[in-house]
Amino acid sequence: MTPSEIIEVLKQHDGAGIVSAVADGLHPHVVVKMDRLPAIAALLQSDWRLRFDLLRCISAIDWPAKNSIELSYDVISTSFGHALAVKVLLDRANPQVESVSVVWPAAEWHEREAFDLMGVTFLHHPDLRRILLPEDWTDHPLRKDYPYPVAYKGLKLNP
Amino acid sequence: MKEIEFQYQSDLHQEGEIPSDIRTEELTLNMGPQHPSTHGVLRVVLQTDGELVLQATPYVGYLHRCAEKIAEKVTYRQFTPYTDRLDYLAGMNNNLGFALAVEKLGGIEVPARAEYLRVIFAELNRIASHLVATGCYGLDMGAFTPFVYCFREREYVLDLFEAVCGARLTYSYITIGGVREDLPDGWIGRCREFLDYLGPKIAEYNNLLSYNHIFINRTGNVGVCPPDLALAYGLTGSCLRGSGVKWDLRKATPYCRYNEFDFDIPVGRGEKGTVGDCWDRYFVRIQEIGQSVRIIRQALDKLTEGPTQAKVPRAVKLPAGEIYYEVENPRGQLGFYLVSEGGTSPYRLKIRGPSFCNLSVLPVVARNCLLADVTALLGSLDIVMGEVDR
Amino acid sequence: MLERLIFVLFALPAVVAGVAILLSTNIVRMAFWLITMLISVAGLYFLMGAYFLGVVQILVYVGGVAVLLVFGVMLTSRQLAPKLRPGPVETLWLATVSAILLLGLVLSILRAHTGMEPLPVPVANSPADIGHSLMGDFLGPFELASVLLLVAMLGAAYLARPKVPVQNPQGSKGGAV
Amino acid sequence: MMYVPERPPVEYKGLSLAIVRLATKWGPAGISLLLRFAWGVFFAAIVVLVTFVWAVRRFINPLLPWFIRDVVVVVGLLAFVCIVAIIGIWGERKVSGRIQSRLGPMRTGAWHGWAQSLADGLKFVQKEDLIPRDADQPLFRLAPYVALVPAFCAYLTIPFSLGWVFRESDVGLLFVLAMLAIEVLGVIMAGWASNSKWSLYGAMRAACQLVSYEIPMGLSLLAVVLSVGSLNLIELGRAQEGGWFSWLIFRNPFLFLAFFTYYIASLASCKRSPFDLPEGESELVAGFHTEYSGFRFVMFFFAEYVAMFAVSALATILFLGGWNSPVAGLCSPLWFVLKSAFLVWVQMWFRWTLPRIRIDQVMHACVKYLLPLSLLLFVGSSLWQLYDNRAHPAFEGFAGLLHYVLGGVGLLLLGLFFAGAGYGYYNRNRLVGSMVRKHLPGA
Amino acid sequence: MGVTPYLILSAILLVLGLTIVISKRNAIVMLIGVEFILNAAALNLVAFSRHGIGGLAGQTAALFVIVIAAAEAVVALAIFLNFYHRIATVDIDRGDQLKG
Repeated sequence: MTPSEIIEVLKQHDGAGIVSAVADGLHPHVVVKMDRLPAIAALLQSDWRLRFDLLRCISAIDWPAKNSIELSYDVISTSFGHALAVKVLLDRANPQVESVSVVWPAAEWHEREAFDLMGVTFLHHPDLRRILLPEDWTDHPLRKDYPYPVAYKGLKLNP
Repeated sequence: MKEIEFQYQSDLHQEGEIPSDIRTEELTLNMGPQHPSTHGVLRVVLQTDGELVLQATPYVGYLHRCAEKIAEKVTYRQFTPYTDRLDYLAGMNNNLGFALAVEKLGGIEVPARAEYLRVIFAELNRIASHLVATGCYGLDMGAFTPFVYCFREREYVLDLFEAVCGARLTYSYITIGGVREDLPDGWIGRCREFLDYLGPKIAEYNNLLSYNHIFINRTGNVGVCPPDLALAYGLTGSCLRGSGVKWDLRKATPYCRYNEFDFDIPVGRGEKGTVGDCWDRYFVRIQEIGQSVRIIRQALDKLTEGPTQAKVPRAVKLPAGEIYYEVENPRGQLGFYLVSEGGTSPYRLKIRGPSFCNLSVLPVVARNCLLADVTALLGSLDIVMGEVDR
Repeated sequence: MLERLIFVLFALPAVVAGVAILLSTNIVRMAFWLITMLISVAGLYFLMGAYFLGVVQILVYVGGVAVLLVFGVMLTSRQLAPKLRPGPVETLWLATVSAILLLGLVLSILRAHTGMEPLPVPVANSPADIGHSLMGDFLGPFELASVLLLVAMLGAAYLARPKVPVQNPQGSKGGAV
Repeated sequence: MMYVPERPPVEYKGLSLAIVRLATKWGPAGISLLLRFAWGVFFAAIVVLVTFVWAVRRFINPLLPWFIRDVVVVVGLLAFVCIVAIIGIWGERKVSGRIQSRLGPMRTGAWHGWAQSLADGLKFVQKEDLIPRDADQPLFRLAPYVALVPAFCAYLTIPFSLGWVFRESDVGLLFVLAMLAIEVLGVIMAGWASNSKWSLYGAMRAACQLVSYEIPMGLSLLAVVLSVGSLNLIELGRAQEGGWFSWLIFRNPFLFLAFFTYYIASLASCKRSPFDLPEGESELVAGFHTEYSGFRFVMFFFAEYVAMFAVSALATILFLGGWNSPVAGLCSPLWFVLKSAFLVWVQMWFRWTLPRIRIDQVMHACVKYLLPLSLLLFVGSSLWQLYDNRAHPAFEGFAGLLHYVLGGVGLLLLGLFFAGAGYGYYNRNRLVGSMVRKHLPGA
Repeated sequence: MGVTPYLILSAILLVLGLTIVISKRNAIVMLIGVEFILNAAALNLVAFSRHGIGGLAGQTAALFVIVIAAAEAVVALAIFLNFYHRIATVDIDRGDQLKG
């Protein structure tokens, strides 16, 4: 299926949940409402026409200008070979979204990474801990306004 | 929701009877970060009851080098060397993935010769990487000799790389717009000689290790990862194919003219046990070496004369936009999510390391197995910590 | 003279081992003290010319029973260590009883057997002789002992059998080599 | 800002100053001198040892009181055991090198790096003596001795030839087995005392495996004992005089198989690959000796090679004719050492070829296969002996024929082995492939 | 050297074994005490055999003692491990229920 067909299917099922859609270009995607994400994820995974069974990546992008954090769920179907991205826009001050690890268990670690590096909180995540940084790290370094640490545990760092 | 998720979910939180005869004191065992068979600085915390592992929890991040943060500070060209350090056993493939992502976003056309050269080097590096995986797997299983043999063969691949770009581990050879240098004189002959040499050696490894009775007993039926579980946890590459899913980006979404080549996708068939056991994952790699040899032969035949580099300015400037681009690395799909705001450096670069996702299945598969099986499983997932931690 | 020296050399560790077990609170150490005692007793058997017995003592006791004991200790120890040191009243009581018992035993030994000297030539005790003895005079006990061993083996296997229906740990169905 | 621990400057005074000066000035030179000429020292030591033993036996023995003779023999045995371990360790490295298309140690000593073990020994002696803080100190210190000393004691009743034995004993065979059984304790002790979980796992695996494999090992040996009727190792050796076909391994089919069950069980009891789980380096780091370093580690290392040779020596005496030559009449301790060394070499060959077995497979292999098989061989061997004693003419003819058939099979196996080795050697250039050949020295 | 030293040693071992069995509450340590008692008895038997009473009977009986000790240790250990399995301790005072 082409991206536009996929978006058609999605709109049929849950037209209200979809904010906008880009069907052409290098990165076809749909932007969905935050609270509709789990339902749409389940639809993508289980609909017989779509069958997006492989969650490739969850990327978090910080947009201070738009005052939002964008999550991009890149999925692909190993049965049909078509790909799509699902995006949600979160409030930058309090980024919270429902976890999709029930739909794709692979999301577990990706979401932990987004939590660790970008500070997005995933609700109902089975084990939301820091993954790459030490447990006692305080900030989320992939934010654009991340203050460069000057010292770590009493050790001064070179700028 | 589908029933398989519920099954895994319930499996995950299962607190049933422990299938053991004599219950003994439970131990918490810290496997790593300094351990011979965690392939780097992985730490796995094992809850064990005697030899039985009740739970294995991986802890990663010991090798975190902020690659994604660095990417936002350097130019596109400057980031190519950083990709070498992701999966340091497959530098060429990483270079290729990044270069392709940038080229697609920038609309850069790569000359034909460069495309074929990219295929040749990506496949050679796949051979080298799989040789390391095979040898180290033997080492994990307690057989030291295959390791030395595999590294001997890998040396020849590295010699070929050295001849063309001077480096043996971090190549930065495949750059944005093509490849950095053309082949030196006589390189093609040496490469063909190596391919002729490697063929019979694969049979030798099969005799020595793959079909060894002890090896089969150690790996067959161990660490079984059924296809739906593999897909659910985002396994890719030889781990996914070992689970019997015929999925290869080189066939599914061909890049670099992979559609011109004739090759097969080996999948695990459960020859020595169940589909998706450690032996299957291991053997898929062995077969992929043979397929890579096939591809390289064809690419050498097709290699045309011409430039090896597109006309790309020194400071690459990309238009605003975004792309998610994946290539088939030896360990799975390496993805780059590239967001550009129109400058000379990425606004955001997210790297999807295949080992990162492959490793995430460990706690599920390594439940109720034996201590030695954890080693077998880790070896068969073939992780590289440089890519897990980035 | 030399025999006396060797006797002391073996008897002393055996006694020390016993005392050490009484005073110790570390179970694994106790097991190793037990091994000391067993090897010392084996040495005494050698001293008395019972070579076969001495070797069997080491082979079965040290190589089998003691290793099994240490294994059991390692499987169960550490947590919830049971009381290993008796209280003061108990100690007093124990010491009195033990002292009286020991005194009585030693006194009776001293009165009963003064001046029994070893045989000039040890009894013929080659493995062959012991075998003949087992197959001759002691055939009944020998058979009984073999039945006992069988029962013990079955009993141990029964006691250690899986209590829950074992779902095979991964791969153990292909476990044969 | 980096944390630099303050280290007080070391001050040497008086005698210690003199020693340090001497060591820093002459130490390296002395060591290199020793290593350069060590091969001469080494072979001279062997020649002196053999001559010495011969002279003692020939001239001095009748004159001396028994205990002096004993002391001399024990010292000789100790020297032999040390040489066995040193050559074994060097040999292992050479064998592994050859198997892996490497050369192995080549530098130390003039000829094929033969002094590598000596150099390593020197290095280990100089290393810092580390004991983990939370280790059980006395047991930790004791364990290496408990592992090494019994392994050495096993040699006290092993005859090298007729009369070349410290003590001839009626229970010699059982004594050797008993001593090898004590060695387990050293391993368990080390594993427990280290207070490391990896070591503990190694110790538990060792306890499990070694106790289980003692049974098939003993049963296979008892099959031999039954057909000879003695536990005396000298008697057992004497029963095989008369060349290749009178070796016990060829006496009947049960003994032929018993040799292999014994050899497999002995691999397990020496913790050799594929049964090297107690120290399986890819699973348990180094198993029971994870925390050991320096000289204590050397003792475990020594114990391993000493025990390897001991079990091989036992196999040689019980199955392969001991000190008797394949041709009748040429008995010599040299034959004994040669055959045992061959078996040790086979152990090394296994180690560098096979992967490691898992613990449940180890137990399965023992309880389900090796134990019933060795029991069967034991019963079969005793029945065979029963018929042999009856001396029925028909059976005698059959037995005699089978006897030669088995001997022929043995010859064939040996011939095949040497033929294979020769083929490999003469085609070594072709077998390694074109690319390797180019890199071979002299290409 | 007569038989007396052996008998006295065996008496000491016997009393030590008894004391261990009585004073220690740990099942495995009690097993150790029982081994002491059995060894004391076997030592006695062998000593008498050496000193001319009963011929080879003493040694044969000692052999039986070793065999029985082995059997006893195996069964006892299996019981203790079961015990441990049920109530997670080897303190025999805790085993005060008839039903696990």
